[in-house]
Amino acid sequence: MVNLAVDLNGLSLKNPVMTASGTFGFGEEYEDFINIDDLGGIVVKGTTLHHREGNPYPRMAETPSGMLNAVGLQNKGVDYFISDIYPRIKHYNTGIFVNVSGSAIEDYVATAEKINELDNIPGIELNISCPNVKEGGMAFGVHCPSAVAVTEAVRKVYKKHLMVKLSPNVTDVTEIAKAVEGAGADSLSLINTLLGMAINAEKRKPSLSTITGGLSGPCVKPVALRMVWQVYNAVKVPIVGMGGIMNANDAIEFMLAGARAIQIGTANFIDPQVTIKVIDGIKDYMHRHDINDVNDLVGGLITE
Amino acid sequence: MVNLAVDLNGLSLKNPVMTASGTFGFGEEYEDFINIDDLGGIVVKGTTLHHREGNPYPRMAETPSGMLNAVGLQNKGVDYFISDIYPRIKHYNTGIFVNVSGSAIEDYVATAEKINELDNIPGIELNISCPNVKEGGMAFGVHCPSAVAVTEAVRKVYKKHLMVKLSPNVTDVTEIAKAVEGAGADSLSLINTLLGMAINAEKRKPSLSTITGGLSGPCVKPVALRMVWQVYNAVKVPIVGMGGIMNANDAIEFMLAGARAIQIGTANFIDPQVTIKVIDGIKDYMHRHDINDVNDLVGGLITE
Amino acid sequence: MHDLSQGVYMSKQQILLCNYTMSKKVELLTVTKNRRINDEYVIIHAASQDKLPSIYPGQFVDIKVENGPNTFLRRPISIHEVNESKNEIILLIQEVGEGSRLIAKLSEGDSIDMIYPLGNSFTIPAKGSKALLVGGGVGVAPMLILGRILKDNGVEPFFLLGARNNKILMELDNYEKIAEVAVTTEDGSQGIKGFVTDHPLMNEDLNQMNIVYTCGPDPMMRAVAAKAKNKDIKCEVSLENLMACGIGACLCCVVDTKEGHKCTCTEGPVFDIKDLKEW
Amino acid sequence: MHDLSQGVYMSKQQILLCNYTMSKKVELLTVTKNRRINDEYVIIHAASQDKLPSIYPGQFVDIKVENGPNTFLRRPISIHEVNESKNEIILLIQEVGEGSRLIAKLSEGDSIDMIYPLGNSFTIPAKGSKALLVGGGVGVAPMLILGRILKDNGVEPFFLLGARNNKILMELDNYEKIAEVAVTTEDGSQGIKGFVTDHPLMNEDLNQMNIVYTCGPDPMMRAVAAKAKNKDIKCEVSLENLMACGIGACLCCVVDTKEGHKCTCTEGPVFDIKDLKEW
Ligand SMILES: Cc1cc2nc3c(=O)[nH]c(=O)nc-3n(C[C@H](O)[C@H](O)[C@H](O)COP(=O)(O)OP(=O)(O)OC[C@H]3O[C@@H](n4cnc5c(N)ncnc54)[C@H](O)[C@@H]3O)c2cc1C
Ligand SMILES: Cc1cc2nc3c(=O)[nH]c(=O)nc-3n(C[C@H](O)[C@H](O)[C@H](O)COP(=O)(O)OP(=O)(O)OC[C@H]3O[C@@H](n4cnc5c(N)ncnc54)[C@H](O)[C@@H]3O)c2cc1C
Ligand SMILES: Cc1cc2nc3c(=O)[nH]c(=O)nc-3n(C[C@H](O)[C@H](O)[C@H](O)COP(=O)(O)O)c2cc1C
Ligand SMILES: Cc1cc2nc3c(=O)[nH]c(=O)nc-3n(C[C@H](O)[C@H](O)[C@H](O)COP(=O)(O)O)c2cc1C
Ligand code: FES
Ligand code: FES
Repeated sequence: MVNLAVDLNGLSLKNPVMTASGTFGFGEEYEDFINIDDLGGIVVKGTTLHHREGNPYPRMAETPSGMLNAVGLQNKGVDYFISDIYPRIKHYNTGIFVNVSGSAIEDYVATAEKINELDNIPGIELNISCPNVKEGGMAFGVHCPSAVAVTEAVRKVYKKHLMVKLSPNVTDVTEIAKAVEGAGADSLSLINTLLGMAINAEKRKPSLSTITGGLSGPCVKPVALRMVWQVYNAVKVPIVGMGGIMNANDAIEFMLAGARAIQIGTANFIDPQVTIKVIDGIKDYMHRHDINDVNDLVGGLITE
Repeated sequence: MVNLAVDLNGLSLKNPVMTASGTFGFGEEYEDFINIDDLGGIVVKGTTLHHREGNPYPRMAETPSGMLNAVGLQNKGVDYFISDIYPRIKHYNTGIFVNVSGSAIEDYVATAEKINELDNIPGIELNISCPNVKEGGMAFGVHCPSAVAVTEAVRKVYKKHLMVKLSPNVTDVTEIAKAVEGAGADSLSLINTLLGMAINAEKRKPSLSTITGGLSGPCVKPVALRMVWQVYNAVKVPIVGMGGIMNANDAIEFMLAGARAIQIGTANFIDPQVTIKVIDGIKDYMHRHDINDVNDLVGGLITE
Repeated sequence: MHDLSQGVYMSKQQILLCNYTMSKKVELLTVTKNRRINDEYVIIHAASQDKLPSIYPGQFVDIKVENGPNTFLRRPISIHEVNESKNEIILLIQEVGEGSRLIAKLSEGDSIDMIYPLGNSFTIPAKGSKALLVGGGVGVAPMLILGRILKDNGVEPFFLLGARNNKILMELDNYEKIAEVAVTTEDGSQGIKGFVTDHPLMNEDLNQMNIVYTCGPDPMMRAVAAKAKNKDIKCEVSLENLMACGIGACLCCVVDTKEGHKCTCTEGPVFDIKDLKEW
Repeated sequence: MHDLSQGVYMSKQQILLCNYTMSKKVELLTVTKNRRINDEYVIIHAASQDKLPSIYPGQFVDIKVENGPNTFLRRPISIHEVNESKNEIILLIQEVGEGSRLIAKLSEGDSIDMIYPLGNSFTIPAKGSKALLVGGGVGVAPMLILGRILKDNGVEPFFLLGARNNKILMELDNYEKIAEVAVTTEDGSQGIKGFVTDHPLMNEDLNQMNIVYTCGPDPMMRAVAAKAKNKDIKCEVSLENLMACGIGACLCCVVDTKEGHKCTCTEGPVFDIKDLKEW
């Protein structure tokens, strides 16, 4: 029997395969396809203090090996999450993380405080990297002082696992990673979407209502892998890697580059059962390579 | 008859289609496939003051809708270019640009000074954004002070068209663009490659000898388009757009986003005649949309 | 035969409820037939190994196109008809780009990867009602199954189908088996010349109808909706918003309703125009 | 028939010169035959509309694989043989990944997009010389055309072909028409059990040879090269470096030579081991 369990700074996941925020709803949307309890963890939709309608339609554009989205954090607010959604999903036997977003530090803090009270939510993922809303998120995540300020403020009120999600839209991701680690993050997840744009040449118009949006899918994988590798070599806290993971092979690449767990996002849209296939594929790889503990893969890249 | 000629700050190109440095050799490699004189311009291989062997093999990895390269500016140095290559290509009836790279400001300056003497080279493209050599290039391009310093220094000795090539590996490309414009650039070209990485999971090794390399091809197009659009809205000098252009439609998207000319890179590897097809496709688009002057496309995105 | 008719309109709530409890699946079906009907359209039959789940008119499937370098996401396609005895789902495909062209190329024996059944359903009015089904272009797709189920439930359907010209008009036999079929073509090559909204069914005769259903290009649906609204006749439209997931997970496919953004893939694709903003 | 033999080895310079003046083209050829020879290999014939240009042994084509979501770049494939009367290029394809699998699926009448002919050539020794052609796995591909041209030029070729087992060994008829064929298999299912370097031709009998050519997996070529070097016999290897452009424009495919980095696609794929570093 191989060991698939990983430890995220004290928080144990039954396996390293999680789902990425905004791509997996609240888990319920995938119940017809897989058993949610088989997953290492799920990160639910970006949640803000107040209800948000998100951006106008169109919010999506297909791109070569990927897609742009400009959902803009549509959600009904944290109170609705607590009263209506949490009761429906708290029975999942998997690590449930809430992705917390905001446009002001106080909002992040107030949201995190409320989620801190929920027994069956072992952690939050602090989204300081959403490129799709003017005020929200990304502005915090691309400069050290603001990234530190929001992390520290949330750290004060949030007592459980604090994962901070980094933006790839920066000159030096290791700078931000180190700053956020110093500010009290228990783990770092990366990457959020790359800021991109698509144009309909025939109509001479942007494809998204917001002109720019967030790029995800296999097209971003090389950038994501590079950033995971850089951050792995710069910080001590565990890293949760993501960006274009479509299969077990991709997942293993992220682990070799230094990710202790991984998240699968856009791939869920292509194959709603991809997460389970990735778990099986990791086991298969471990058998073939005679690896008994999945933790042995982490950072196992041979660079001489 | 439609007008395809564009003016890059006083330098006229017969059409907006150029080739990107490092992907088109010195033009000669493509003579069997197209008539080089049909192109708006060509940017020849990255040239440095001294001979460089480049990075060890392997230097290439295929990625979803793109590729990574780690050539590392292999070239025989500017003197060899002047003595051996220039005489062979100077008859091309197209705008020949030399892509000038370096690891120290003095190197850039010395190289540019030598090229300034060549009658049939109307411009250089200052490469301050190569991610593939430790000392060279990208470090200059990702911070304003160094980008300004190298641009100013070259501007002093280089009297013809000075195009500066920007790196996409930055938090805010408009900052660098404005700084470089202020330092005397005649035009800006973007984007150079995104820093990425690929791993061979079976071998547990990086796919490139240098671990990380530069990502190009259609996968980067959304990021490139976004940056062209941002820079277009931030500077006055003309912009030369590139990143994943595979066909006329892509080229038009870049022009609508603000590019006055475009460069085609990786696509030459897939179809060595792509440049000519793009020129024809632009003409066709202009006919269908009743546009007589290609300049009318520039920045023509309708955003209400 | 689906007994959807309780003698009253099913409320949106009832429909959502029924969808919520209906389970979706992802499956490799087998193409059993691919018949080209004209330059632009093919009809594809795809058989499931299992008994088909209940399928409601207006629902769709989401297809993973194999081997398309530029078809990263799935392609949503309406369910045109089902053959319950053969466990076949029947699709009407218009070739518009790489994805639909690759689907249209599938031949007997090929696999086709679908998530289904997705989306809500048109509502079925009380027995004895008259219903006008207006389809334009490929928007006729969901009208065939809708017509049949309306008829099965004691409603009298009338088809009104629009096309640019008779070359790309559907074959009408299957519709004619169910109900009267009226046709408009933009060039007058068949039926009445003009748009669907130029047809008497959308004008003088509209008053007879208890409900109007429409699916097709946006401007057509808006014109139909405007006429129905004007006469205060209930009108349901089937929207074709861009989708990434098809199952309510990504929130990409939203439409602006009076209650805020709703997902076209789960809360639609069918909407009553009275619930939509700016319709 | 190519008259390459001037009675002496052609110098690298001469060969480069001849390549430099030879023009390459990109063309859609038509598949005229696809024959599966075993679980791993197929042989594909592709016909040009035009008269084939001169093709030298060791040269390759670069194929654009259609409809592969993960085959962005072209795939370099050696020229296995040519049929000049039919203007056919013949390729031996081993299915290893998505690209080669898609090429192996092409059937009669399909188009195949190639840039060709690419690369330099094996050198042809003086008439009367003896040459050993060592191919392992798919590395036998360029050996067939090389053997024929050697023979046409008055050189006596000997084939030594290695495979894991007889199931994936090539059909030997075409080789046997040209010269004696020796075989090694790792499991001993045919010929001598072991690696090509275990065969007498690579040991006792090697002394008779004036030149050794080899193409196959890197460890095999290195082992062959080491033996040849040891006996001071000229040895040429055909390298399979990763390529992006195939025409000398990108500098991705370099090999470390005593004169610095050289491009495998234009200055190779054939190299004399004495010019290579660490060989
Ligand atoms: C609920 C629903 C039901 C549909 N039913 C049918 C049907 O029964 N038969 C049929 O032929 N088509 C149907 N469509 C439209 C079909 O999904 C698109 O035509 C198809 O996705 C286009 O893919 P492509 O690769 O061929 O074209 P592309 O090259 O991707 O695009 C061609 C055109 O189609 C549009 N398009 C692309 N992707 C989508 C998408 N995901 N949704 C809507 N439009 C898109 C593009 O904007 C473009 O104008 C339906 C769409 C929806 C949302
Ligand atoms: C000069 C030359 C001649 C060749 N001749 C033949 C031949 O005659 N018959 C034949 O079957 N194969 C030949 N090859 C190898 C062939 O190019 C690769 O097997 C093919 O590109 C793999 O593509 P894929 O999509 O099937 O596999 P992938 O899924 O892309 O990769 C499978 C394996 O092939 C390797 N590979 C991928 N791309 C290349 C590439 N561009 N060059 C070399 N290796 C690669 C990968 O590292 C991997 O190990 C030749 C290669 C070169 C450079
Ligand atoms: C439709 C969509 C919505 C997303 N919403 C969120 C979000 O609310 N919060 C967040 O942190 N990331 C969000 N993301 C980013 C993903 O969680 C993930 O970081 C990114 O998509 C890269 O992974 P992938 O390539 O596997 O999708 C969203 C991505 C997509 C495609
Ligand atoms: C193999 C290769 C070599 C390159 N060499 C250079 C170079 O020497 N100098 C430079 O400025 N850019 C170089 N580039 C970057 C391209 O000029 C271009 O900026 C980039 O590839 C994006 O365009 P594309 O997606 O059309 O290829 C190179 C790119 C590739 C793929
Ligand atoms: S398409 Fe994802 S929510 Fe509708
Ligand atoms: S493959 Fe581009 S130079 Fe050889």
